[in-house]
Amino acid sequence: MSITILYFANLRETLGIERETVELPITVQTIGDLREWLCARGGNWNVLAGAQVRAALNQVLTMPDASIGADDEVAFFPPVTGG
Amino acid sequence: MSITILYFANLRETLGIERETVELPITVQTIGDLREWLCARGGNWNVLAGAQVRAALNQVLTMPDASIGADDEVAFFPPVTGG
Amino acid sequence: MSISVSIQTADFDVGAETAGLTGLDGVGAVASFVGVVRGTDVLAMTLEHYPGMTERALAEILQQAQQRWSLVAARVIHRVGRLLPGEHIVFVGVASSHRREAFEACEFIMDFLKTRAPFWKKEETSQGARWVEARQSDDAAAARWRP
Amino acid sequence: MSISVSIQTADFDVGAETAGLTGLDGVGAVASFVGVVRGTDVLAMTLEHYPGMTERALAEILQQAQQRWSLVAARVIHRVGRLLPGEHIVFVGVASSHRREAFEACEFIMDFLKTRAPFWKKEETSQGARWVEARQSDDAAAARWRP
Repeated sequence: MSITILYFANLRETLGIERETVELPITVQTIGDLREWLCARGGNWNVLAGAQVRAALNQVLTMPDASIGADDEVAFFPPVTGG
Repeated sequence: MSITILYFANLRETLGIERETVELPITVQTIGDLREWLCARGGNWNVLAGAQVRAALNQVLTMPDASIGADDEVAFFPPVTGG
Repeated sequence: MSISVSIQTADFDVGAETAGLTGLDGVGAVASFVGVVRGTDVLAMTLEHYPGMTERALAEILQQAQQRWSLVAARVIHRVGRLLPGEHIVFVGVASSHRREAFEACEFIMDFLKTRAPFWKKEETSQGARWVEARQSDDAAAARWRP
Repeated sequence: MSISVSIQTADFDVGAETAGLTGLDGVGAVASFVGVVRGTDVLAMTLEHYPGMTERALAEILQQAQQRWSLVAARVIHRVGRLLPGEHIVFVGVASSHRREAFEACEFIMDFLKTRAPFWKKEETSQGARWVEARQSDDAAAARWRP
């Protein structure tokens, strides 16, 4: 299935990408799986393994065990610092 | 000695006076004495005996045992309701 | 730390007052409060005060806030005279580096203004005029700040 | 209860925003907060956000405030893009009948905005640019509101 992934702030800068649409292998079922799969790209991608990295699923903060569905929007970002 | 007395809000309305300068008898030494002395005028003046009545001495909230001096400014008023 | 108190019949300009606080050096946070005449059953309200004592009491409240929190500036404006529903009564604005101090000091100032500053409200209603009674909840609010 | 959220690059008018709250029926109290770029060592600040999620997160925070307190209206404006020292970052305004609800809800909204709304700040300093780190004190502030 295909999903959209967004990257914000220092993650966006480190990875040099702000948005991509990817076709997931069948083994990637959860946010945690997705993170591991992206880290396996090597190079800077292990920045996503950081303990501080947050994830949102369809624009709501989510946890590693959340299941991903077709056409979902997933985002990775550091702790927020607005206000 | 001579002092100035001010009355505010419902006390001013009930007494029909907002300010007076009075010559105190020697027996009136404290705020409590003054209150009793004014109540003794009779008529509406016993409004000053109310438990809710507050007093200020020289523009600072005060207590019945505070001593009054020459040319002091004393005020009587109900609990405040600003803001 | 700059503190400022105004007692006036004229209205105040919330935008200009806030800009006077946000524009100061070192300010990251401005908390403010505006009190308004509520229209429910009230046709108008007249505010009386004790000139001299009012300014003194408010300055003392601001000085206490300044001792208790790290503030850049604090400003109080209180109107007196006859006010209609929807009109401004009071403005309290507090500027500081961080939001927590600004919020706490602003609420502290309002709680003490309500219980210590010599203002009295008389309401005009369809049943006639009446002096507003002090509320016990205001005394309780001020008592929360005891060290 | 009316709630309203704006994310914008343009500045906001504190006077007009406050007037939009004080003018509503039944309002006796408006508490508001303005956050400002502090100049200490910072030459400029760029705010990035997650369009879509930001509005959703802020609306949810306002709805939680509405469930917790009796409010007439609440408004949040957050700027994004590049801002200079002294410029406004955020406005939070809360209107209610009485001051306590307005103060508490305004501080609650700021505490959750700081820890839940997807904004990120990058500061430009004389030593170069750096992403601002989240502060533990903000997490602690939000945790105070647990029922």
